[in-house]
Amino acid sequence: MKKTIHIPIGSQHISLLEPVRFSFECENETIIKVEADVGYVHRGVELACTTKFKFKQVGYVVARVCGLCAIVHSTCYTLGIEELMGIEVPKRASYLRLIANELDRIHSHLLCLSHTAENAGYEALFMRIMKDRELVMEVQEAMTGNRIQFDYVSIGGVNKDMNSELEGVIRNKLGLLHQKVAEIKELFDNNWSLSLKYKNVGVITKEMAYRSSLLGPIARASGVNFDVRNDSDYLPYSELGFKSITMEGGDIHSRNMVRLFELFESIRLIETALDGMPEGEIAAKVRGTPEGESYMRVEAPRGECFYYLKASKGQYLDRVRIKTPTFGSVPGMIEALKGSNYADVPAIIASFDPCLSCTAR
Amino acid sequence: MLKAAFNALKNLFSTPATIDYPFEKSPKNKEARGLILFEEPKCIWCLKCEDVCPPGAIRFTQDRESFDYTYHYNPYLCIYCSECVRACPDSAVALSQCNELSPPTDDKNMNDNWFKIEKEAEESKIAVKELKKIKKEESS
Amino acid sequence: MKTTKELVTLHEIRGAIEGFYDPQIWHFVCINGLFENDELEIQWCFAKIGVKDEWKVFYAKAPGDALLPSLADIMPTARMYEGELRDLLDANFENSVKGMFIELDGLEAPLRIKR
Amino acid sequence: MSWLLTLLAPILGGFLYGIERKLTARMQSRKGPPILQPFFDLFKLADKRPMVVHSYHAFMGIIHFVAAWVALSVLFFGGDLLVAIFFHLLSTSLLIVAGYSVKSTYSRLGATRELIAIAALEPILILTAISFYLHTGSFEVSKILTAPTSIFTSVLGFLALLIALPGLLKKSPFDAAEAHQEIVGGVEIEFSGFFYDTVYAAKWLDMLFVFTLVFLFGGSSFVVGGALAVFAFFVVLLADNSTARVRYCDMVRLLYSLAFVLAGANIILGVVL
Repeated sequence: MKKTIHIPIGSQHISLLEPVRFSFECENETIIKVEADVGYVHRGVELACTTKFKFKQVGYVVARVCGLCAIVHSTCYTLGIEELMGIEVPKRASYLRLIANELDRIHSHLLCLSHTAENAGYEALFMRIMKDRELVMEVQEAMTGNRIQFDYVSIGGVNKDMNSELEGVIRNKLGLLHQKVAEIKELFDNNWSLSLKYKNVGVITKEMAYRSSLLGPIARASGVNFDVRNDSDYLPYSELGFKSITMEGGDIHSRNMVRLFELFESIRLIETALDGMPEGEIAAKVRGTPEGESYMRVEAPRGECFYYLKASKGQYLDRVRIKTPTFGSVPGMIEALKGSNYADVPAIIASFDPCLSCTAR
Repeated sequence: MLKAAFNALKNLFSTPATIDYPFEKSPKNKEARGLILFEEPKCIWCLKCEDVCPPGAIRFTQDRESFDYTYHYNPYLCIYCSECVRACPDSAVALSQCNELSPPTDDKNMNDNWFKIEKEAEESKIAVKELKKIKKEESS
Repeated sequence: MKTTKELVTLHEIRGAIEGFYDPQIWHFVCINGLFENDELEIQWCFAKIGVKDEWKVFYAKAPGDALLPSLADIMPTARMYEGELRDLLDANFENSVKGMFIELDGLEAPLRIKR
Repeated sequence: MSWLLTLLAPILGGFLYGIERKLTARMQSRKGPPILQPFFDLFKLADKRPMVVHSYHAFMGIIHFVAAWVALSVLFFGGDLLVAIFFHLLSTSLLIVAGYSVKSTYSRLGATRELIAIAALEPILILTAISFYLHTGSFEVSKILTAPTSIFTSVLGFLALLIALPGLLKKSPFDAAEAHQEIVGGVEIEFSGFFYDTVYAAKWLDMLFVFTLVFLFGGSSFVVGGALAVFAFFVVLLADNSTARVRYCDMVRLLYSLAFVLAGANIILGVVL
């Protein structure tokens, strides 16, 4: 008789937001073997970027790679193309991009937190965080004109300017959000049933994180101080005094905590950016065509997002290579799932915040 | 845990955050991006918007006799990126964005005939170019 | 932005990266592939942790049907990228058999076919 | 009266379930479905094409419903409490047998968890029955309902039942047997159409059964009994909305170390005093 149970999760499952397939070999609900398959939403974006769309339009195409980190993709692409074309971006545009990026991070982190709560069987907390997330969605709508697909960044600058009225709205709503996040943080810290579900579950040690080159909040929760906002000057983070957050635990609880602290940090960054917002143009004139190779990466809510662009003076690019954060963290996810209890699997998967339409493109 | 329970109790007596969606309209910001509006008298027919539109939702077809352009806009294809509004030259300002999203229409041009319009847009321009060439040769 | 590109041959890659890669200093970003002029160019990209924009890129050129070395034992993440490049460019890596993204009845290696 | 109650039981249960869903939604600051939503669900499900895995499995679903109804009717007719609890156990075990009879992994996992859960929950029900016996000298429900209120002497037993309630109703924190995020409803997953209707309606009957048990603590005073039932209802809802699901091993540990000990202490106190 077979001793192990084979449990499939996906490609359609209640606890998954997007199609991915895991198959577990379990021994009495303890997982001993994991296999993952992530290629369910392949859309051929990379090919489309080089054959169907001109380089000025590609920014809007790559924004459609993912709904949650749309602005990250378009920012990364735009920065890369600006480097190839040698465009100097106005400072005000840089600041506005930073604010949009951080707003995006806030809403993505809140979504992830709510999803982790829901997958731990706590639907009320899910509803509560989603309700609070509405605040930041409204801010995004007021600032960029859209709730998720912003189309805010364009080559040379940004599409929409900011005025003092809008600034007031942002400050007001973010102040409210700060309070709410503080309450939620207390809940995540103190709730007894959540601690049963989160603490010492799905642990990734520091060595494991280094070995499988993990990124983003997951690596930072394992004590690896790796944050592209520190390691790169793509947006004026160092001017605003950005500090990355690291925790030592490596379990679901510390991943949640890293996300919650990053929410505070993002709110602070936005407020500082609003304080020191420079005056001036919001977009530079765009002339010429791109040439050469560029390696560009930005910090997406889930980790590092990497773009490789190659162009040779044409309207169409030669090669667009996209590396998304979730793709790099799948091996880490497999490591974390091994040896854990099947009952914890949805929470562990959610705590990695997988974004599969990013992953397969 | 007690705090969460208290919060649940508090929610019981506060107004809900959700709305009866199909019966009530969802709130929309006045800055929200919506449909592209086109004012024909202002247009200088530079075709920059057609060139720049990422999904190709704006197409111009050209008449083979009078060489006049006709504006076609597919709200279903439009991604509301406002790239065309930015591309519209300062002397024209024929395009603008309002905050109404695309309402469902019965316009056959939008769904079934759109491919025909796309094809016509390309073919008519080539045809007109050739017609013009022939005319030039005739006149010279 | 400081990018150092180093050309290596197919046989040297393993040794070069084994000697170079220390996960505490260098972050393994991506394996990148290009297909130009009937030649595969594979790039192994690394970025330094804690330093502003310092990149190290190893690249190797090979004919399209060459057997490429797999580095999955040094960097477990590499297996993912190798599988992806196998699907997109039909690059033939050691030990990567399974097509991860594109179904077998689909178009093979879409980035390689000239359109 | 008892005939009427028994016949109307599914409708009453449906209303109770509807109210519960509405209140849960309000606690999560949602508007929530209309109170009649469970019935709408029922009609919609009955309209679907039934996909039967095998006839035995579908039959088990129906029998599960019937057994739950019988358990409830025993209570309403003033019969033996032990018989009612036995039928409740029977209905659950029929569902477990159905869960094991199909090849689906989720169904089997759910059945295993359900089995572990009833191993922890049913003793508490039995102990509650014994505490009624100690108080009134009879297992007959009709006798219990004419005896004086028993809540004051068996507070510990009531607490034990209160702790076990989320487990009996499959609400968080003790809903590991159903756990829709992990095993997608467990044993229910392979039922469909009309046959899922029966399982769905049996859930309402279960709910009614459990709250009737709570009601019995009031004894002859129906006001106290009703107040206790409403109180228990709210406590369960609040617990559902303020906790996450615990793992089934933790659940068994908690139930045995808290509820079982409390119920046992209640019996010992009842014997001594």
